[in-house]
Amino acid sequence: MKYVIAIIRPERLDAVKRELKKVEVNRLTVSSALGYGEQKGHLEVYRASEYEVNLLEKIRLDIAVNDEFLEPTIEAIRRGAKTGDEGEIGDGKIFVLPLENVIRIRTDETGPEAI
Amino acid sequence: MKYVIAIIRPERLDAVKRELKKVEVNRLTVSSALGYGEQKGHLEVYRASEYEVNLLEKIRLDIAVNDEFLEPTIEAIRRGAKTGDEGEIGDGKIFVLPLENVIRIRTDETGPEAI
Amino acid sequence: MKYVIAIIRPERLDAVKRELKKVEVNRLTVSSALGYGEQKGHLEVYRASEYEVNLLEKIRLDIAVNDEFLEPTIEAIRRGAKTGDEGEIGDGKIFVLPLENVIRIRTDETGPEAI
Amino acid sequence: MAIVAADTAWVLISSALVLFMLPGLALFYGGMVRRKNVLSSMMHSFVAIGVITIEWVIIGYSLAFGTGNWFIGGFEHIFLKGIDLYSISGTIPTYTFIVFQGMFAIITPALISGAIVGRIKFKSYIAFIALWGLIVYAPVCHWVWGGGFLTGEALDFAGGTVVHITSGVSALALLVFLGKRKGYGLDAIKPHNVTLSLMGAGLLWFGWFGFNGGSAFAANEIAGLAFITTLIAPAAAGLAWMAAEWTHTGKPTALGFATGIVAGLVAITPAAGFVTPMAAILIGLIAGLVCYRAVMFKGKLGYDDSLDVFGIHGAGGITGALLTGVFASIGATGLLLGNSHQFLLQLEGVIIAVIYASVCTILIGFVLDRTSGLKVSENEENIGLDKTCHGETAYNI
Amino acid sequence: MAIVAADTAWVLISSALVLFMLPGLALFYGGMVRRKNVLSSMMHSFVAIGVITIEWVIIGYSLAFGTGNWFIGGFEHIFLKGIDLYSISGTIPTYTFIVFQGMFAIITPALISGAIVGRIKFKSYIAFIALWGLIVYAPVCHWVWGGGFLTGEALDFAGGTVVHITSGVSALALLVFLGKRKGYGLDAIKPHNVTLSLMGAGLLWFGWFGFNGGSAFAANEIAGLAFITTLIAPAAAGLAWMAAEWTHTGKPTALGFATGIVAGLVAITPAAGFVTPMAAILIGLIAGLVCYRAVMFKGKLGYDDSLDVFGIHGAGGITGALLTGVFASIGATGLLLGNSHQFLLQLEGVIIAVIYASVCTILIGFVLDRTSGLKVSENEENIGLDKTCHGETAYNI
Amino acid sequence: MAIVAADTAWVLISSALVLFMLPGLALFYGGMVRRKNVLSSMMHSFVAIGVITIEWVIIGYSLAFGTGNWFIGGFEHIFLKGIDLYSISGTIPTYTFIVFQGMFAIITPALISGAIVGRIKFKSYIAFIALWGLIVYAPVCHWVWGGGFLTGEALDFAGGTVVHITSGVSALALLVFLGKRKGYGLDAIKPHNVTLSLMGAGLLWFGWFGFNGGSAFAANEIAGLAFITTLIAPAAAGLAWMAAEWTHTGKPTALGFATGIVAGLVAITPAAGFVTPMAAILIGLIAGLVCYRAVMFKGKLGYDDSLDVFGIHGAGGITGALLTGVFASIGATGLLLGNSHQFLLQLEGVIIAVIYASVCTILIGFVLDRTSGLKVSENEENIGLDKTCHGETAYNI
Ligand SMILES: Nc1ncnc2c1ncn2[C@@H]1O[C@H](COP(=O)(O)OP(=O)(O)O)[C@@H](O)[C@H]1O
Ligand SMILES: Nc1ncnc2c1ncn2[C@@H]1O[C@H](COP(=O)(O)OP(=O)(O)O)[C@@H](O)[C@H]1O
Ligand SMILES: Nc1ncnc2c1ncn2[C@@H]1O[C@H](COP(=O)(O)OP(=O)(O)O)[C@@H](O)[C@H]1O
Repeated sequence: MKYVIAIIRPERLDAVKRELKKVEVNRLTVSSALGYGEQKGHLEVYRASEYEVNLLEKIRLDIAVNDEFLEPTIEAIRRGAKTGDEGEIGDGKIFVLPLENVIRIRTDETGPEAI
Repeated sequence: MKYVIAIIRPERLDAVKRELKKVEVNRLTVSSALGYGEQKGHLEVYRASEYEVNLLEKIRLDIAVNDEFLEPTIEAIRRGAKTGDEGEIGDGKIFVLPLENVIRIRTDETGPEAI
Repeated sequence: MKYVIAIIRPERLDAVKRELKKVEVNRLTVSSALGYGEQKGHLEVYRASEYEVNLLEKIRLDIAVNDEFLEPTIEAIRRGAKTGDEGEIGDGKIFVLPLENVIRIRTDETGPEAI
Repeated sequence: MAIVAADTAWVLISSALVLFMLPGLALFYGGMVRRKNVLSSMMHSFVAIGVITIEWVIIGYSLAFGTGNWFIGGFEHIFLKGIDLYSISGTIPTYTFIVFQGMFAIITPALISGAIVGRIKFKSYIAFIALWGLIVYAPVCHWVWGGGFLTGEALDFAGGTVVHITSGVSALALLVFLGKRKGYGLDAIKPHNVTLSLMGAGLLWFGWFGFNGGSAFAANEIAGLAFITTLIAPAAAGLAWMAAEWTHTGKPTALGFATGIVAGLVAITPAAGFVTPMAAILIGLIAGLVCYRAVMFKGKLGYDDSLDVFGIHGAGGITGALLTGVFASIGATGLLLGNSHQFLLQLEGVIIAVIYASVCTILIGFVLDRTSGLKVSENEENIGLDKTCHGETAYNI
Repeated sequence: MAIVAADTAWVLISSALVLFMLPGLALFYGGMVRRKNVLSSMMHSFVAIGVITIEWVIIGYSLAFGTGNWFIGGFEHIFLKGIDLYSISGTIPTYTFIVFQGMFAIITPALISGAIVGRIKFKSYIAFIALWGLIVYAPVCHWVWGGGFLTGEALDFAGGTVVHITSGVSALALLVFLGKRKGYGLDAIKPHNVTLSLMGAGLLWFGWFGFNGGSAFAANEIAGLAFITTLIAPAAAGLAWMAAEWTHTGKPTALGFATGIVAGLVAITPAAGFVTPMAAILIGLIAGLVCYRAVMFKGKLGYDDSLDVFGIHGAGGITGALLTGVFASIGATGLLLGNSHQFLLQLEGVIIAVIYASVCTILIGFVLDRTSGLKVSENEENIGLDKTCHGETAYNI
Repeated sequence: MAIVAADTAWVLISSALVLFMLPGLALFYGGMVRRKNVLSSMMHSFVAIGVITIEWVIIGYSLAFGTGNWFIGGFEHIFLKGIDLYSISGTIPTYTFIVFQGMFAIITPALISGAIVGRIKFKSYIAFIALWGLIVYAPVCHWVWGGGFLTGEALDFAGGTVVHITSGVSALALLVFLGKRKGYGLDAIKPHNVTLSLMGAGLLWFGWFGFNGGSAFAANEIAGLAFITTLIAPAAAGLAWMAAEWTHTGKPTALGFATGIVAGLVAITPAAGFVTPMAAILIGLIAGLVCYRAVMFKGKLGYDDSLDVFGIHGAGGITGALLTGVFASIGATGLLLGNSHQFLLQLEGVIIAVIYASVCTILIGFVLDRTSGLKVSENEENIGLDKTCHGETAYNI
């Protein structure tokens, strides 16, 4: 089992959810985050002066998947999160961590079937 | 050492904290998240029309534990987070990830004793 | 590759970011969290009575690093996050998790070079 | 006799100011509850405008201000029968008098809602305020202002007894049925947004100038007096609360200061047009300290008057009513000018109002509890009333 | 002839109240949009104050209230030419009349903005409201209030037709060019902060007492009447909406109640000084139900009048205008008193306003769409207008 | 001689409006600071109501409006001695005059607080405003309005000099002791909630109609004039600021527009009852641009006037005072009508106020710095004043 963490643009959340649905990944956890990275050039204005914002709003997805779902999940996120064909700085990243166990609280099921 | 991530209902947070205290797990990190999963049927109303909310408010707990604390921690979360005896969809999940190292910033301790 | 999660005091975020920049760690994800731990004594007042706040505001950093960057990253966080020379309860912790893969959405790069 | 345009203008704008206290109250209370109950709490204020306005013009006004007897006004003006465009009350149109008085009828039950946030069924709340408006508010209003047995006896310039004592005491009485919020006592239940509450306190103060100033029913010297005392007493009370908190906990909180302001506003209400500005300072200081103690004491007794309706409106209203009997010197004389009789009249008014309001509230509460039920289920309380009663979430990404 | 001080005081404070409706509108609308568009939405109201105020004193007032002809007022008062400190309109200074009327000119186009949040270019919005103010508002205002061909025919106490029908219909017309928000229909677009919207509704109601009450232009009985009906009708409409929602969905929402209040305010606007308080109850109840249906119906038709400007101001304005022709009994007579002619006049007014406003709006929209362009790019819409148009983020850690 | 009821009504409601500016200021400032300091910042406005109200009725009013000498009013009215219910000032009760003037005394020091958010000790802030109210405000008020040496010389309709120049300059002077916020210059310190600030700007504008309109002390033509100019100038200033920002950065911000509005309100304050509506447009445009430059310039000089009190109230107040000397044409004549003497008088007033306010502020600051200390510790500043000074957190889950 893998624990996938994806950092994406907020405005792509709907697209990513749609793509995930297509590959039958129907469970995930969403939270908001601020990203700090390569992405530059987003200027804001505050009282007569411009400044660069370097903590940018991002959405973080946490998705636990069984091994056979890993590739489809990554592909789905990619499709949904990428801006245009080329992609743009700030489109985000996907991190894959090993997952040792999962417990479904409701049923006490554990392991792959609890995912 | 394990890194435990639990997604629970917000209204169960107090109960889970109490259960964790009983098994002497006194350190954790709480954040808010939105869950997307099986749980359905939560209808909201906005100006004369109903719609289904599918991103539901959840609480996320991060708890790093030493191996011998893993089972009690999981049990405590289960007890605190489960709705009624049967459990209900939306009660949440517990994810167990391997944890390689911990550093306590204050003392520079590392490993199991820093948890 | 490692996935580093650090829980720090909000007021140290700027210092930590500066220290990380010095060791050329230029990408990270920030989110807000509430910490529950040893740290005590922060009293708040609500209408004629004092109470202890035990969920304290914290900042959570997620940083994926290549192995050779792990030590410098940890050191940088330590330097930035520690209060005074002695450190104080509440200065936070650093968790190191194994990271199996990284995908940069924009370029489809994977592995160490995508970090 | 004709209306006086300036007085009409003044009472009209004062009425608008009093209505504005309802959103003010919604913010003041709403900021103090948890996120999951904020809309439910604000709705308590808003729906009161809806329900009581209609009730007031249909029957409430008639019960309160009809000729009637010592106890109640009767039915002569139901559906505003017998009143038309040119009816006059004093120097203003009767329609305007009805509106101004109606605003008081609206805000009084809404004040009660602060005690019972997060656990009352919405439909029972509506039934409660509707019944309470008829059974408690209308009679007490008739007694004190409408020609009933306390009219001309107990001094109550703008509603210390009629508004604040009745609501403060009823809040406490209602707790008999609603008990504590889940988690009360175990965990601190913190206000979810203190800036909302501060804003609310600002709106309340602003509106209160209409509440007290408009109660002169004319743009005259008494209105001017009521206005200056309504500035001074809350200022003093805010400082007194702050000083108490600072001494006691080491921290002068913003919410505490705002709470002190409200306590001062409550206490000056019955006195506003009867006392000098210097007396207003004293009334404010005393009210700030008394309410501080009352709220602190609650913590010790362990009942969950969630937003301190009794501690502020009850205790502050009683303090104000009695101090009016002490300090009255303009258009009436109080204890300090040797008129101990007035003080006794004030005490009488307080006692009667306390008993009447609490007994009736318990009766209404009892009936509702047995019929539609007052308290939501534990699960609903856990999830929060915004979702369970109203199908809403206040804040969304 | 001299001014009457009390009337001046009343119209001045009423003007301030109407101005206060703009921040109220900004909150009401701002709370209902997503976080990424809240400043953009609020800015629509604020910038209207800037743009229309200047336009009004330069030319708008002259077009609306100059002598002119049946259609338009002409240029005699451009730059307020011919008006000085001692000019009088009725019993108040002309400067005060200009201000009060100016507030109406400001709020009307701002109302439209609710339909098109999150996707209109800011500079095109500015151009739109400036043109609309000249081409739609000024003539219609002249027709009904300024001596034009509807003056003295269609009853419109405080702007049911001039303000609400024109804005409600124009909102719909503008959607021809702006279409739907991205994500509309797919996902629920939830209000980001309902407490803001409730607060906004509170400010709106408070301000509306000036809007309707001030339209008597004197602190007299009619002002008193307009005030009481402005309390009653929204109360009834809020309850009606709530009842409909409760029956229909099982949940009485706070936002629904607030929406009902606004519907009632809209509907009573043309009638406020012409009907009895009891008629106001009926107008409120009907308006609440009609607007509820109108908003529900939209959902089925699938156009994205984002914050229901048509459903509330359009439908509510038409309902109010017609019901004024039914219930008028004070200073005018309506259908119920056997004057069916008045009802036909009302209908005529409605039809003319609907046609004129929609045709002109489509023309203005067409021109702007071809020149500066009305809609932002898809990417800008995705990111949100706060960042892309205004370089701001509303909420920061 | 008796009071005029309409004038009394107008000044009373104007007083309420000015008080309402304090919550408005609290929101305007509170929205611009970081979350950790929002309550501290709002408290600066609220506590000023408490402290200055009491100080004003005890001694401030006497110092400002007692007969006294060219410099100060003296002690004849301490504790409001010699004033009773029937005392009259002009055509209104003296109690009402005291209240209206008191509101100005309250808001002036509160304005200063914007420069020093997030780093001043709360008890020192209280001491500062109390001393400043006596040493700076009372004398300057006496000079200009209370019979002192500038009365009848420098034109200051509603407080351009007395309120805005003194507070703007003192804000700057106080920075000598308080320096920069931690992080200023390194990282952008972003406003934590711009919607609060917009709302605050709305409240401020609404209240300002009382501030300027009420300064006519009668519901007459001058009040009407002050009202219309108070609508026009801020509208123009908001547009000017927006245009400058749009040209300069490409983004017209909502906060910028609101800031421009406030700049226009400040600049029209001294002129409101002396200039024509068309002159108000010019004053607004100029003030918007001047303040924009002033704020921009600060960024370059690197001092941390956190919320631009000098850039807006200082620069705007000076601009307004001088332009009053240029455009005055109603009840006074300015430069454009050939009266260069008036312009020099305005200049004199400005220079004296600037020098007096800055010198006194530095003295007060010096004394406080050496005694109770002005600045919090670095650690407290890091954590935020809400927690460290007030034991509160504004927002909780
Ligand atoms: N190594 C990393 N560790 C943690 N978060 C990261 C890392 N790299 C990227 N991110 C997150 O992903 C977001 C998008 O990354 P970005 O800098 O646009 O990626 P790149 O430029 O490498 O394509 C960042 O804002 C940050 O939140
Ligand atoms: N595979 C998963 N990956 C990430 N989060 C999950 C996953 N499964 C469940 N969750 C989280 O847990 C919450 C509760 O899950 P729920 O759908 O009620 O579980 P189930 O129906 O499987 O018992 C979800 O809202 C979601 O936030
Ligand atoms: N074992 C743990 N699991 C999860 N979070 C932790 C753990 N230990 C500490 N934390 C987080 O780090 C924060 C700081 O920890 P603190 O209690 O001050 O550490 P210590 O006292 O051990 O030095 C806590 O508030 C909590 O959010």
